[in-house]
Amino acid sequence: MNKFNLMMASALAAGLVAGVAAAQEKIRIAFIDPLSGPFATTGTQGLAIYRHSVKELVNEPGALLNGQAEFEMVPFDNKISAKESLIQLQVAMDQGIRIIAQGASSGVANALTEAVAKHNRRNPDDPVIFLNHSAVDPALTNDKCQFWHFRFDANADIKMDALTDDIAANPDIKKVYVIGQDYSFGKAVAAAAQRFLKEKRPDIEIVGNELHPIGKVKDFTPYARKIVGSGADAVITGNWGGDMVGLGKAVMGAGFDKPIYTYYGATSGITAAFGEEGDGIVKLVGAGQVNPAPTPEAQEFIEAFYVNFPDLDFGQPQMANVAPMLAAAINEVGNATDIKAIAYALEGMEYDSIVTGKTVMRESDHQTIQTVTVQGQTPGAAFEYDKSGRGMVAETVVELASNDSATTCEMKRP
Amino acid sequence: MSAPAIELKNLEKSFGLAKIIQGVDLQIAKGERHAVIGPNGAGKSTLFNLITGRFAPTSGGVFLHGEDVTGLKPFEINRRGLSRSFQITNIFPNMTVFENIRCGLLWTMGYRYSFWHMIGRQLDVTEKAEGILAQINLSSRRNELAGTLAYAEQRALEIGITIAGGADIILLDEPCAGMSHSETDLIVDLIRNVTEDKTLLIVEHDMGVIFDLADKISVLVYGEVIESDTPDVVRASAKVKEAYLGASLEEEAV
Amino acid sequence: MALFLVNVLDGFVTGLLLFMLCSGLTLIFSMMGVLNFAHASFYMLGAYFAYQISLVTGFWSGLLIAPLIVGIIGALIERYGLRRVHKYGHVPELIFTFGLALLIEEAVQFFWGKSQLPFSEPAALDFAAFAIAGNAFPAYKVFMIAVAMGIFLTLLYILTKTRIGMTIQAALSYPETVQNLGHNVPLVFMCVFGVGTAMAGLAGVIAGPVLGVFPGMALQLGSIVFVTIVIGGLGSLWGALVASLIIGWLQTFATAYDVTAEQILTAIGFTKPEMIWDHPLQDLWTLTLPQLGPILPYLLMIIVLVLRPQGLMGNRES
Amino acid sequence: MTIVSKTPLTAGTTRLISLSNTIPWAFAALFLLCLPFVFQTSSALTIMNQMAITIVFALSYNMLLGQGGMLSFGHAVYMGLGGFFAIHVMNMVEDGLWLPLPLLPLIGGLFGLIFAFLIGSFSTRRAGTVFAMISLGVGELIAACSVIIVVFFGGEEGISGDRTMGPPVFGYEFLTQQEVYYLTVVWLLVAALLMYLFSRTPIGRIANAVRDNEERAEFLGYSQRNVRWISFCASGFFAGVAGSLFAINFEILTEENLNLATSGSILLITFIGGAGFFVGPIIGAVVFTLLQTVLGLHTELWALYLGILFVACVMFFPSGFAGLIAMHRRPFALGKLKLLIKPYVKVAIPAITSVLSLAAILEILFHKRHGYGGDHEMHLYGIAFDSGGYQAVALAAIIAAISLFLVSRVLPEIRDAWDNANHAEDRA
Repeated sequence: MNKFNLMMASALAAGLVAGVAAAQEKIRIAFIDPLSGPFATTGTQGLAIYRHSVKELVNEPGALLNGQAEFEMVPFDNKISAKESLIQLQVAMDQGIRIIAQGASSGVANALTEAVAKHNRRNPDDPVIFLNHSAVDPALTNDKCQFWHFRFDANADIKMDALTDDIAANPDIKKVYVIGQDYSFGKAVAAAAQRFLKEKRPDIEIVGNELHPIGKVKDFTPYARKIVGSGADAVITGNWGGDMVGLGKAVMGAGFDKPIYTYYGATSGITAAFGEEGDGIVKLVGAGQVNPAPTPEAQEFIEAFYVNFPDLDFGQPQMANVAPMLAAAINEVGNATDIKAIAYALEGMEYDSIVTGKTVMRESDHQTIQTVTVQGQTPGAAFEYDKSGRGMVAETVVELASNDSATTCEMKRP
Repeated sequence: MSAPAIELKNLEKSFGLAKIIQGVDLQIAKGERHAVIGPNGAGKSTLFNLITGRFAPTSGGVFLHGEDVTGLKPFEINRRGLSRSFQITNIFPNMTVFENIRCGLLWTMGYRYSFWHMIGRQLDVTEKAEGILAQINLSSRRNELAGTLAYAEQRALEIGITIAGGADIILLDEPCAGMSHSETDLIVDLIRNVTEDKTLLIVEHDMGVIFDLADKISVLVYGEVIESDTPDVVRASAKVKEAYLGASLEEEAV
Repeated sequence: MALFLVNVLDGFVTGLLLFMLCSGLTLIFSMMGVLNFAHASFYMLGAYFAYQISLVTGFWSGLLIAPLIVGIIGALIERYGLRRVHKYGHVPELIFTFGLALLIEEAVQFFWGKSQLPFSEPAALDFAAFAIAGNAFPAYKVFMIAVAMGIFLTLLYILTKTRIGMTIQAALSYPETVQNLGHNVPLVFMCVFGVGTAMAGLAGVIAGPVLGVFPGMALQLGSIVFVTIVIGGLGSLWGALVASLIIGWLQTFATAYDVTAEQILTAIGFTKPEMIWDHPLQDLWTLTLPQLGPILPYLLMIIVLVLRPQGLMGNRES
Repeated sequence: MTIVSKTPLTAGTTRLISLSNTIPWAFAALFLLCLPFVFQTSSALTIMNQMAITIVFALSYNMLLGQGGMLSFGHAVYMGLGGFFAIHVMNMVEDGLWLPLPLLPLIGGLFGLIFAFLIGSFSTRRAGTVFAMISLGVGELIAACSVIIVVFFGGEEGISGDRTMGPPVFGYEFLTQQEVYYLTVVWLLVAALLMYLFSRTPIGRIANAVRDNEERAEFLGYSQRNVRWISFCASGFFAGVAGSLFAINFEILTEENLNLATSGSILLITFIGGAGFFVGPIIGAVVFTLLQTVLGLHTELWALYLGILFVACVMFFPSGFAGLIAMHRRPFALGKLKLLIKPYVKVAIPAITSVLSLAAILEILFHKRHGYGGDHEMHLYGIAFDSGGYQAVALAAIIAAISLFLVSRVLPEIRDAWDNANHAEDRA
């Protein structure tokens, strides 16, 4: 019986592979992110932004190889598991896809970038390119950088640079409390906060700097008590998902009414959960801006997004850059099969984005340099989040943020 | 003379405030067939559980062949050559009859916790198990699951498992409980058969069985041994009559 | 000192919340011998139903209706699911409730999606009841304490003063006496399961606005509830209360005080290695008490089980 | 607490290497060796590798649940720890330690064994609920430690390695999935055979005895604790082997390898397959991997279906798929299996239709609710339609109702055929 099942399994798998492998003349991008499970919203939203940008910015204008080719997004559900991601990467490669996009979770990105590097080392004639649209662990473009990885989001350090600009400009802030999840990204945020604050406002005292177990804290009240007790004038946190909601609600519930600077304190139900209480308190640092739309094209683009995807939010603007930038690189090479040439074409590319302004893919570490904004939760914003009647409005805008930042990356090029 | 097979010295057991066994002294010689009788609730099963290590005594001692085994665990006592059966059938219901017997053999045949022997290949074990199956008359049910056997067959199997390991002291707890007369006769024959040259301690309500089988009888009443002697003496004892036969035996006979 | 007081109160709230879950679980376990792995899932269902109801009629009716629906669902699951599995034995029962937990989580995602839902406390309780040294204590938490205490007292009253309660209590200590409940044991089981799950549902309604309503909320609390009743002693209501409060305070105080391993290690005479980031023991040196907070209950459970398998106040073994 | 299902091992006097025992193993080996010629893509090989690893893991789990009557909620710990040690050793190989890759699973197994020995020393004292709860506690504890002890577990991103850095074995460097497949399959066969043989050793049989009746075993000279402990250690060893195979295949170990979800799914796999049978976990692993990877590609609701299947399994066929198959042993022995074919085929068509249409209802409702907004175009079973209105749901519901009705009509016939097939004499 087990043999029979195994056979059925393999037959099914093979049929599946054969079915999709009947390739069309489309250039396919594998989108490997969580589409089920607790982080499915993140993945679903990202996929929607990709699909929208592929349609509006590449396919409909005929911007790819003079309209001879089109992009197609092929979603793969990685269930936010590293193992599952590697399997999906394998499936995608078997289907002939050589362009991989992923972003949710730096842990997965780390696994993927290593797997891609390994694959390319073992198969130098058939490389794969990895477009990272939102995993922001700085290590990916520093110690762990590699030629085939490109990051389109501003990394944690760059975001912190912009964030601390905002803090530095606010003389009311004298004490800051830094709190984050206990893993690589949380630690990176904490380290960056310390570094930049010391540099920009040595007078600011960091009254708390702590990490809490990721996804394990049921009740953030004790943390909130510590924060209020410390007399902090602002909180900085890299928390996301349930940890962001829990922390935010607890801190505000404990009577804290000063700014809470976040990396991921909006959309995916978070804005709705904070509601009125978070207005004017919750700040978000991110690449590009949504409110107000930075350009007329962006206005149109985002409006169209909300028409096409009324249940979703336009959350991470920089994701809309991936498809057009990739298209530009492919146009430069003239075909979509020479992945190595495409990677070289992406290196150092300059691009005028409708959402992130002047945008550069830095050659030295494959980190995108773009506009980074600090946004505040505001009622009545034009593009709202979670249908809550409020959205994130840009307050501080830093163009070409951290353009001159250092990197420890030693890029080895093939 | 060598030490008695089982010796109990001033054995006591209390559960909370209730003193169930209050100072039992008993000696059972090697090769003796010894029966314990007494009214319900006299503490017979508790006495068994104390001897076999199921309960630890509150005070006093248990000796096997002169060796102190007080407070040892059941498996440690079993390894010293004592094996018991249970009043409520206690077999391995999801294993075959053959395997039930085999489980009883493994330790004493030296296989212990072995994971380097293939059990199916150990012909000595198989042969011996088959022999015991024949002895308890269950060869034909060899591959049935023990849980599916008839009650009497399960009782026989219970005895088979108990004697399989070749222990020289056998304790049987009401082996004939709930059996018809013909079945009882078979079991008694079986018991006589398998306990040849062994020390037997048996609890039984069926007086016919007791007087038929036992060399000596102890009468346990309220946790005390009031008489311990040959069947004839016990039968004649006024004490026993008063405390036990007078009231309970008639009741039992119904 | 003020902060200490605040933490005592917060830990008390956490503990009581935990107790609301544990009391239902204990009730079910004592009467039916079933360790309901899906108990926290009913808690989650309570929160989701209350959210849905609150969209239409507001928080207060949700508080009443949601636990009722959860209880009915629980009773139905007992009648048509658990009872069927019961005859296979305890392990399949445990596995059934484990599967139920998975299924409920998936079902919740099917209906409500995967995001956190905006379920907030009622406006009437959305103010700070009092403040201790700048730390606001929300009125809602006072309400939580009141409800939890109310439940505890009601339960205590029913168990000690009413006939059915006495029988239940007897059954808690001596499972065999469940038979004394009369001939309709299945009906009693169904009701017990319904009431137990309804209590979990009520806990969900109350905890929803504070701890958030999202598909992972059951998983987050699921194993902790188990740990609590195991520590307290399976089948002991008082044990459940004591263990809940211990864990509530343990977790609150562990997060509240930043004791670090570095302080302890330096205090007992070790010196911190200079190249800490390259040191094999770096994690030991950087360990803090808040980091350890979430694993303390598990540690406590293992210690209790090894030293006293029947739990702190349990009077029977598994 | 005992498992109700029956042990299939009835052979008592058969020799170790009888023909009837060897044939299935030889056939399995041949089949596994030939598979890559049929399925050549790397992803098919990856899925098969994953299946093989899951099989080893599930078999090791069943040494506890099925063979020893121990319900564990934390078995991932031993697989995970074995895997983490394996990957650290792999990294040491990269730094110059000499160890051919095929021997790595031994290392992982050894560490699985060591941890099982340590943890088993206190957890196996009791079976039942206490054991289950300790396993849960230890599982959560180690999973939580994985984020705290970053040096060893690598925190959230885990530890990765490179399997190709060891000395080549007969010229193979394990660069391709195919080479890894053969390595995995050889270990699968070896591990499965060893676990099978273990169940036929004295300790293996006594583990069954302790599962059935721990007290009786004590009165036969066996310490129930030691028996469980030994089984636990053996199980830990093979879990560690599975972990090393995971390390070799995926070259990364993360917290996920240790957590409750992994422990829970291996319980699910073993139970669905049939804990009372040696082949049960194998069937479970194959079915589960298929559902997860293949079904997961087609629908977001795969986990919901899996949950339904699991609960239905516990309720209606608690001896699992293997149990369902074993039920047919008697009709087969009586030579009456053919009596069942016709009613089975008769019920299969409406049954499959009803399952598909019920799934369709769920899919359409889900699409309606959570699909990309405005975009109500939906593809299901190769049909494109609009999920916006109620027509599609209604149609699916009607089909489901009709096919369920048909199923209910055929059921009595099946019942009769079943009775008939299970009795030696013919019945009218």
